[in-house]
Amino acid sequence: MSDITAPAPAAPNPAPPAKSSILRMLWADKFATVAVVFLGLVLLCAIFGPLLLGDAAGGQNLRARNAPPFSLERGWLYILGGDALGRPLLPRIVVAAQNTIAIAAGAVAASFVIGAALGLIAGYSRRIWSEVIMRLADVIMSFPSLLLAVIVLYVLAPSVLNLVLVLAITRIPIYLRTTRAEVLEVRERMFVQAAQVLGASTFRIVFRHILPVILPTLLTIATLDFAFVMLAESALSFLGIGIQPPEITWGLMVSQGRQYLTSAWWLAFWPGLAIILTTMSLNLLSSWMRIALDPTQRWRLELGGRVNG
Amino acid sequence: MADHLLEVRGLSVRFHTAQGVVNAVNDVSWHLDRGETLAILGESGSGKSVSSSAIMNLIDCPPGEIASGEILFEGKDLLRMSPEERRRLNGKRIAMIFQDPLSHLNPVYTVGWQIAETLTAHGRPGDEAFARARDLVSRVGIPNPDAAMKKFPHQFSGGQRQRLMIAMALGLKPDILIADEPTTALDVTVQAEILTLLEELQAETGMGLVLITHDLGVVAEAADRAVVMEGGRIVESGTPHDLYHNARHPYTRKLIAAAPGRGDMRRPEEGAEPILSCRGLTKAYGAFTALDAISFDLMRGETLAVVGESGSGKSTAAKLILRLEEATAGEALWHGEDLLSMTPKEMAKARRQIQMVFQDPTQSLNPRMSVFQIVSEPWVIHPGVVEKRRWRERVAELLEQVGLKAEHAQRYPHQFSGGQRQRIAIARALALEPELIICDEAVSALDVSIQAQVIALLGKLRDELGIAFMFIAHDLPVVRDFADRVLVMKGGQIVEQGPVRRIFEDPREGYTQRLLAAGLDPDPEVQRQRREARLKLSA
Amino acid sequence: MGSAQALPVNVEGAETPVMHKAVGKRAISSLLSLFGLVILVFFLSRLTGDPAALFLPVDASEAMRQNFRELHGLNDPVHIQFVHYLGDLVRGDFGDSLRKARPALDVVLEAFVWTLQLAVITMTLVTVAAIVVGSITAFRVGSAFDRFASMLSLVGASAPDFWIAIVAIVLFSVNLGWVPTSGTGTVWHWVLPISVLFIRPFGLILQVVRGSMLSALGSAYVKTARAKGVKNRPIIFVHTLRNAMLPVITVIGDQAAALLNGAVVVETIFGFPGVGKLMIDSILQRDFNVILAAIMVTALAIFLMNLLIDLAYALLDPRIRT
Amino acid sequence: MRFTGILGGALLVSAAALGAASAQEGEVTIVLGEELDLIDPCMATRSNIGRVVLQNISETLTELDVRGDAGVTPRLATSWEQTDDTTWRFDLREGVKFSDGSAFDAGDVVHSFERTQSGENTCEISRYYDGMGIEMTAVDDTTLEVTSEDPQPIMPLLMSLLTVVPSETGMEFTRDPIGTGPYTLAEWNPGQNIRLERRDDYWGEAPEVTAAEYVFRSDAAVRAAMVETGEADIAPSISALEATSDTLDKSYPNSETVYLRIDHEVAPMDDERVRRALNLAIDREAFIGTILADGTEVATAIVPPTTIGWNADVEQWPYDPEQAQTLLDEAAADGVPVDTEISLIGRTGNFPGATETYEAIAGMLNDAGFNVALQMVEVAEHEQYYSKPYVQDRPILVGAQHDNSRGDPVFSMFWKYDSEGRQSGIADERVDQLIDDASAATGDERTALWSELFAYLHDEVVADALLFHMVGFARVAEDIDYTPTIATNSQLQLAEIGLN
Repeated sequence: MSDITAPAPAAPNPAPPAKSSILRMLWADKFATVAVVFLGLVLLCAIFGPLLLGDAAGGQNLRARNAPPFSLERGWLYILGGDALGRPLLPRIVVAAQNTIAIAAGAVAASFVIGAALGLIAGYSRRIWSEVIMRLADVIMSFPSLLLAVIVLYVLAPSVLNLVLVLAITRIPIYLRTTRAEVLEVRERMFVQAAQVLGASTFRIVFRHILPVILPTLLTIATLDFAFVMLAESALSFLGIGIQPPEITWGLMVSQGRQYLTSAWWLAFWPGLAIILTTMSLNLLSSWMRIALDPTQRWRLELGGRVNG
Repeated sequence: MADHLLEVRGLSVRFHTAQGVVNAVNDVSWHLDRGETLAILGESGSGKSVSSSAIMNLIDCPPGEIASGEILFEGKDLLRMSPEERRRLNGKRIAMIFQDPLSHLNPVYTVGWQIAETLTAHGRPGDEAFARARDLVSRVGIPNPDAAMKKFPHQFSGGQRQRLMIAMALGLKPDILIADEPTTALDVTVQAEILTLLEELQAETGMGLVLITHDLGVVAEAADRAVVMEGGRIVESGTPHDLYHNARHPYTRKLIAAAPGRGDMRRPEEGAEPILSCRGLTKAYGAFTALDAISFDLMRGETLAVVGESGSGKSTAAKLILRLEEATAGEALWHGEDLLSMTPKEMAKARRQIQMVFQDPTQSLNPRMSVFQIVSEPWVIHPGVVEKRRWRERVAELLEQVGLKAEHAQRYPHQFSGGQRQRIAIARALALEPELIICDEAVSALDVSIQAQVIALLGKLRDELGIAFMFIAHDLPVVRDFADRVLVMKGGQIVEQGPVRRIFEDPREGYTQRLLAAGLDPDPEVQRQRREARLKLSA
Repeated sequence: MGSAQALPVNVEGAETPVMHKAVGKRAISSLLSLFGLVILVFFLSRLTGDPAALFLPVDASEAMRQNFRELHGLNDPVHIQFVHYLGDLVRGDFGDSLRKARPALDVVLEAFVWTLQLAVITMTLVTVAAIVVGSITAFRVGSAFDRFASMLSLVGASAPDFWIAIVAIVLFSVNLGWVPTSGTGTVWHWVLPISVLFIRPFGLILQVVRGSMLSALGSAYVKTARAKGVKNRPIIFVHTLRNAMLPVITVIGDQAAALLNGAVVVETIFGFPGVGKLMIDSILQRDFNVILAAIMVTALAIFLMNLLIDLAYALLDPRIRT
Repeated sequence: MRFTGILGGALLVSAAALGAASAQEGEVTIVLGEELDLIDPCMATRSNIGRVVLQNISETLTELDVRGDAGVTPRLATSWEQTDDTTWRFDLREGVKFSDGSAFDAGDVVHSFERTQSGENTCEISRYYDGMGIEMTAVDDTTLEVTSEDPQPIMPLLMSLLTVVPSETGMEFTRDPIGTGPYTLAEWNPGQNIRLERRDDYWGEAPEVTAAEYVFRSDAAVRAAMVETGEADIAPSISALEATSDTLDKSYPNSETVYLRIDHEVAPMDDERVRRALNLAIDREAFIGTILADGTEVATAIVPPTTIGWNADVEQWPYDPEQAQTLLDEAAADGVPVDTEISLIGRTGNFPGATETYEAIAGMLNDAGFNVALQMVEVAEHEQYYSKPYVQDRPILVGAQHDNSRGDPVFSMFWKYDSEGRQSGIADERVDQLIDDASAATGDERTALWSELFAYLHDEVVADALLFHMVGFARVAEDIDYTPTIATNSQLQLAEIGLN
């Protein structure tokens, strides 16, 4: 009950985050605002890109091969230059956003759901299941992801879906371990006991009481992981066991363009920049979320620029 | 007057919060002389700690900011000194101890090192510092000081940690010691010991003592003078005797009126049938027995208080009855059926009739559920108790019953004060119309004035609805006002049980007597007598 | 501005490390996991094609292929192969590399020594740098240094490492001629691979150090120290840092484990004979015995490293010791 | 912190462990793209091993002259003659010593041959003698007699592949190769480097290079950069993209031929018109100087033009998409399912620009009215499609690269075109017959038969879609005198390197 731990304990706490207040908190963090705007743009590209620019991205034109950027000579589509087959880079980056985002989002979503579910079971059941699941997580963690990629892509052919499968499996332990650790902590909290006293079923306790509490942590990890998965995908492309043409992803574009790095830097630079900006935006978003989703930290954002000294 | 040891003049401090600027303290002035004990009395949010933080340069800016005023130490304004000059005063001339010594001690260093650091930070050589630290550890009454020096904070009890904090603060014989709620969260007997220790040390060194507290009893026991704070302002000041007997400000009067332990004691009804009978209830964790074969009955409509110091096993008993933990042995008969051997299905049914209110409402309410969801959750779990279409209406009724408003249903727990949150928890417990509510320290975390309100509410519900209570508490005055019968526990066993009047007026066991004597009374006169009794008992 | 600042996040869900007594239990459960892993890898990898087809030229005769399979026991049914493998394993024989005609374990250990050195050097540098920079940023929250360091670490951690690696070679080796492009030999050969490997864990650990330091600086015992009159420097580096290190160590452990598993991309580009490059080569060539040996060696290393991490925990936090 | 102290100590130890290396006079460093798994001479036909071992450590009886047109020239054999249809006699050089000091004799050659045939190893050389029923006998120390079941007119050429090891060499793979060559293996640090040093007791002329260090970098850009920075003297293969320096980079026909293999059994590829359309739809010239290096030649046969029997009269397919469309329409009118999706299987990293090449081809084919889906796969999966038994659930075009630097089509034709060939997409009696006849023929007849076969395959069977004879680029430091040849893909004789 010491007064200096919190600025004004008696003052009524801020309202729960309504839509407007989320926007206000976002606005308070200019970096996060820019990040969200950029991510929105990427998302738009991912959804509508192939529809609008699919043809332009595929059209070969060996005369425009490695066309340098910042020249409007061949039309605005070539503003970022052309690639080794003379395909304009800008539309290709826009179109590649779809696969890139689909792979990352798919892998993150799948590993999130499976990992969290297993983590909840492992954390809440005291029985043998917990042990089995944790050992399983250990096995997955030490299973070389490259080997997994080769196995899946060899047995099932390289496709976006299978790549999602590979990346999802390798990321499951992250969510599993985090969820379990959090559950072990949250299950000891008083409101879980209170629910037990009310006679709540295990299912209800896990999904109604525990899950919502750990969700922000998981979401924060998911945003970071999204970035990680994008980089992992590009590394797989680099090693030749990821997505292959004619599919395109940013990672693939970078890895294809790297051999032209000395002669035509823009081939690898622009898609690399797209990856960097997107992962950076996700990182910024995740730092913002860490604060915005934590009621004890939220005041930092709600204070906005006022304390800015 | 410049000849006070310490003088705070017109101090205003404000904090920036989401709601805008909050004036934590406003134009506060007080002073302290050598050898004197000044109590700063106030409830949470009153700003009672802020001026001392300002003295110690512990206010973080932002979000805090000193708006105006001066703090004169030996006539020099602390607020005009450089940070380095102030650092040299901290610990050497002015020292401070805090509530919750566990978190205020660095967990990863030995206590010996931490105590010695006070000296080394001010330039004393290491071996001298350690020798002095050892003397201090010994002086504050820690057994086997040489071994204690090498131990870590988590290896001590709460009372010992506070003693170590005191040792740390006194290393350089400061002129002023500021003690911020030094005994809150400690057991009554330990509280008395710590206050006595502080008093002795003050007599030895002649230091001035600032005692920040919310407890009138502490003021009555220890203070020479007191200031009462409310909402960041000093509303009244004077000697404890004056304040208690001639309080002028309504807030002071309200505080005094709210102090528990002076109402009429209840008389248990004769011949009521037991609804809960525990027989040989035992809980062992490996070799450690937390609860040692206790047996008791709880009658219909009765309030049974379970008192005892921390570690006495009183909460364990509640958890066993509610099957939050599995008992090692014994039975708990609920209307003749053993709760401990029920199948999950039978238990689910029994849970409808036994509810619980926890100590800390901040933690016992799910922060992500609205009040409506919290209060109606029992009905989701036990379908058929209340029809779904009536939920809204019934939640509103329950909220009003516990003194909240129907429109509060849409809010979330963090938007309420501590007392209000405990009301929500009570409303949830009432939702199933239980026969028995187990209150585990349900009011100990609340400010006195709020505590009084909640107790009054529980009393009202008991009278109107005929609910029985198992009231677990360490705070004897509250028990005295509320219970029908009292059960005194120590070390996992029942020491004594009987009607409340018998226990309070004629305690038979030495432990019960010591417990009663250690309690602090807000009336300085009563407290003086009690202290004499206590000293006699311990002699 | 206090907004984009990272606060501590439990990145991998740190479990409280258990001490001495638990080591045995831990070893057994790790062994169990390892066994599961070996089974899985053994059978799954054999789904991915015939090593004979890869080892021998495309126009090799069927007899040659048959001979190759015969020599390496690949003609038996898979479960029989597994029994043989386990039998050999129990005797400490990890089998021969299918391609290199020498014991798989030798091949792996040779490579692992390189990776181990790379991982130890990189993680040491990362740890020291992240702690120093992270502590300073935490203490000077919102300062220009804080923003610059945070932003730079973010950019670095967001870029694909093969891209950074190649740009670094072009820039520092070819154009500036400061360091050799690749390979091993002198101390200078280590500069580029270590620098590239440094970037991502540094960014990550920096964020964790910063967040952890921030919350440690706001803790009650720091207030006590200030009330005692302790100077700023010991408050940061004595009182706060040791407490703040606990979550950091977990992340360091995870990152080190990732490096021990082999920095595939970096090793490939810089022609660094580490276990990551060995692994990808063995996988692409279906050199089953080398894959299995590599997995077991790295798993053992990671197990030992986790013990070290636990030890570090215990060193730092007396609450765990008792 | 004690913890970081420990790590810091480890750092110092490992830093101290790194010795410094510096180049000596007369030494060269050669950077290769792929590490050596083995260094056994009987594996020297594998290109990365051959570049280190062949004629450096181990020598052969004969040698194909790739710098001039002397054909097969003596090496360890001084002369040879065919004594009857199935027997050849080789006279061996006298006074030759292995690097371990033992003398070279006919028994060593016999042993070397038997070793390649042993079941205890998987020597790659043996495939060149597969099914020939070759027997060797040492008549005396310097005379070797080689017999075969059928006449083998190219026996001297075949002997240019057999690396000779001492007769003490065990059957299992050796890691310490002993040979008669001018160099010995001095050091092998797997993953890092291989070092060869010049022998003093070599029978021939002492080469200029005293020692050679081989290092391995899988990235072509890194290999090129190493020569530029002086870390290496020769990078025998860099990508055309990196070959930007007029002074350092030298191109050479690398004996690789890229083609699309067609399985003639699966519709619509069973229709000749479709195969013609396929060939007409690819604008081969467009690749040269763009995606592929200048100097790349359009292929009309699966072997490079330097091979005997290569037929200059066969005309390369013109680029004629209209004609292709017409042919497709005709086929479609006859009920050929030309709309069926055709998988074009390419192998990632097969040659520099492989992915772009296949992407572009897929684009061209689709423009001409085909329905082609590109599928890039890694090496193991590629092998699934390339070799029999074929995947036949859909029409498949396998993009592949074939290497023949041996000067004679016999090393290619059976595998690629005989109905029994492991990578053959056709089953044509006349082709089988021609291969048989040509393999047994000698002299001009042999040349004529091969020429006839090439023309027949290209113009009438339309066996496949031949694409390019590739060129390779070597980057050679300025103070090194080395000219790459068509053999540079499979061997790199240190004796041919001059130092300026």
